[in-house]
Amino acid sequence: MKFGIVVSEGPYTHQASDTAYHFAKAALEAGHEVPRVFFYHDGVNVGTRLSVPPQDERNIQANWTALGKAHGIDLVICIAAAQRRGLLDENEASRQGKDANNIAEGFRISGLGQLIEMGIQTDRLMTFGD
Amino acid sequence: MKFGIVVSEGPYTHQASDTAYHFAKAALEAGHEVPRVFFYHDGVNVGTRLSVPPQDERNIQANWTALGKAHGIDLVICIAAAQRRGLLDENEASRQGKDANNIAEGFRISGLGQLIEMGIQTDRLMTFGD
Amino acid sequence: MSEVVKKFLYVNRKAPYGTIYALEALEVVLIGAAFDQDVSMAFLDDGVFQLVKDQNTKEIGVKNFSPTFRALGDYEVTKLYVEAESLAERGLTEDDLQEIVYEDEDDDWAEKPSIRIVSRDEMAAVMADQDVILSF
Amino acid sequence: MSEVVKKFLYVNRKAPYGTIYALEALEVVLIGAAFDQDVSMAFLDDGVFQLVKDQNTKEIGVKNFSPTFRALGDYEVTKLYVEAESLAERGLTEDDLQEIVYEDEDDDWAEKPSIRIVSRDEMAAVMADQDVILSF
Amino acid sequence: MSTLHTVNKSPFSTQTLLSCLSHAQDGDAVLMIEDGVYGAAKGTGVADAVAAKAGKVSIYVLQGDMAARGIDAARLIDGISAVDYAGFVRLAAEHDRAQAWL
Amino acid sequence: MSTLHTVNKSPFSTQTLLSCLSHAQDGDAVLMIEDGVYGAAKGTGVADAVAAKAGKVSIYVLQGDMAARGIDAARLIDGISAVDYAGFVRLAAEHDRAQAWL
Repeated sequence: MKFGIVVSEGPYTHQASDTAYHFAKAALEAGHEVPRVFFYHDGVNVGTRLSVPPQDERNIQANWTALGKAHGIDLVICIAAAQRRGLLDENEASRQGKDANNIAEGFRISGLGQLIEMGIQTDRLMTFGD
Repeated sequence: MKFGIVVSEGPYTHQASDTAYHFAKAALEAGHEVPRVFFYHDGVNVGTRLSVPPQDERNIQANWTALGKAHGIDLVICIAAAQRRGLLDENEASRQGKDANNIAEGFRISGLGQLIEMGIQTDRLMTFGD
Repeated sequence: MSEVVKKFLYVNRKAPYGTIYALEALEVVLIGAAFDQDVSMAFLDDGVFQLVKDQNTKEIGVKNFSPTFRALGDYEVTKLYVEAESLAERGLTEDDLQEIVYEDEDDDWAEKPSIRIVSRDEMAAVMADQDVILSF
Repeated sequence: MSEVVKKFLYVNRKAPYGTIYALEALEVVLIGAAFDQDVSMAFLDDGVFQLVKDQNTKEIGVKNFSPTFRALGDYEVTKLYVEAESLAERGLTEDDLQEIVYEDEDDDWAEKPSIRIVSRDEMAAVMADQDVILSF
Repeated sequence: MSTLHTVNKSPFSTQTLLSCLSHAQDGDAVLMIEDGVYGAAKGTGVADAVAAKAGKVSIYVLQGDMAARGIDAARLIDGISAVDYAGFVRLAAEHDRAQAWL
Repeated sequence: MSTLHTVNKSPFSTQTLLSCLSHAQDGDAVLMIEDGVYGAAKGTGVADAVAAKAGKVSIYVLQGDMAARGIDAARLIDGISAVDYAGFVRLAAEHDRAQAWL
């Protein structure tokens, strides 16, 4: 079965991105597919490479990057939500005249259409938020 | 009278940083002082220079930068909260081995002691959060 | 686009302005309209506050997005279910809500109301009839 | 540091782990201890859940910060007010909470409980007696 | 000595307003801001609880947040006054401390 | 056709659990996760409302979130079962749709 996953809250602040991660991992271990995870609202902040969590804490971004790489998950950050919150890739930074970008490896920025498409193409859509 | 202000939530997601801004402005207009604003929890995300809000929306970071400049307000971002969430200045970026920083003009990163000190040195401490 | 037509429900349970969820939900609905799916919106609990008329955000310096609801008909989003019990608990009646209409192409473009006041049980039945539920 | 001594109250009304507020409140309290102010902590509403014993976060992959409460005495944070009505509504008694103690330097370092169960009215009086209130 | 309490949550979603009201002392002030302003309207499921407290504490509502949410002044519970941001600042200055009910 | 409802808020702070329970259809499942797990304990102010619904819908609680919050299995309301993340996935697969009560 194909699961689409929406992450709606930022890392560390809410547990949502952790629960989504454990759910995705368990789904993959059970033989299901997770073709895409869509990061919306403050969820876009999961995809920053500039975070430095305490050494005795989990690294939420690194966990997602690793899971995505291992299973070919498309980690999509919503462009509209990301612009408001200051999450940019190289292309967006240059388009917006910003002098830096902060997106982490394995994530990509794209439109809300990717969320709808995920709803159409997966068997179950799971939302983790606040 | 001296007002210390705590902003505990991120920009756009919650109204807290807007309300704090309007409160600070009104306090200054009434002849009070606002020596410092302390950004904690997701409030640290107010201080990113990478955000690009829609053109018909307010720019929360730019509003704070301008108010801070006009009135000499010390805009302090909590270092512990900022590290978790990926908000860095040049110094922190180099210390943490990160290849970019995203702090906006007028903000500085410092420790939680600045919050306690603000509580001691101001007449009223106002918290805006969720 | 896709050949598949699924029933999508956007569930709105939060008030506007205090948090961004109502605005960002509307952004999804507008984009989603291009995908030719069977779209409904549910407003219950504090979500009913999103539809209250005469919102004026000038003093708080935040964009008033409530007029956008009136444009939904142009995007063929015409089923806005509003829970009666949620309105009543908040001291509201249908008269406190914006008028939102659409033109029915199957009925000679007659103008019809998009807002459908439903009971809690009817709302539960609407929810149970969907393929995809997006919660905000 | 400063000569001024103010009464600081840290108000905890949220459960641990679902959101970060409980953890980040504790970080403020620990740093604040260096400032030699008169510190109290209030636990009411869902904040009382922070003190529940036998928390085990292994499966959710999040750091268990509850042992830190037992270290507060070493930082001279010795007044932890817990609201009785909040406990009762949640089906909890004092026995469900961690034991948290401090050594009283004014009483030959006798070990004393830091947790003080108070009624809602007493909690309101504690709140009304402060100079600075930090809410989490 | 008195306190200004601020409440920024809808009373229909959370217990925050009720918790605030049950801890406010006689002579304190409660200011409803952001989504908290919904607690100021007449004829709702929480209006009686608010009105019952309105004699003992002064209850205010932030004008800009009310207007944003389409609440007309005519719908306010008797005894509740609207203030602007300048009024918010005055209330904070007049009371000895502020407590945010988050 | 049935739904898996997830609830992640404390029932003592918000109305979310009660709203979910009043919309769940007979045969649906409700899974309490994150701070929502507090709704699964016996002897609380909301336990009766939960127990009353437990016959009509299947109620589950996420094991890891329970343990993190120090809730022992002995304290669960009768009829509520604990599941791990694999069980969460099974519940999502077995029901026709998932609805998150945020």
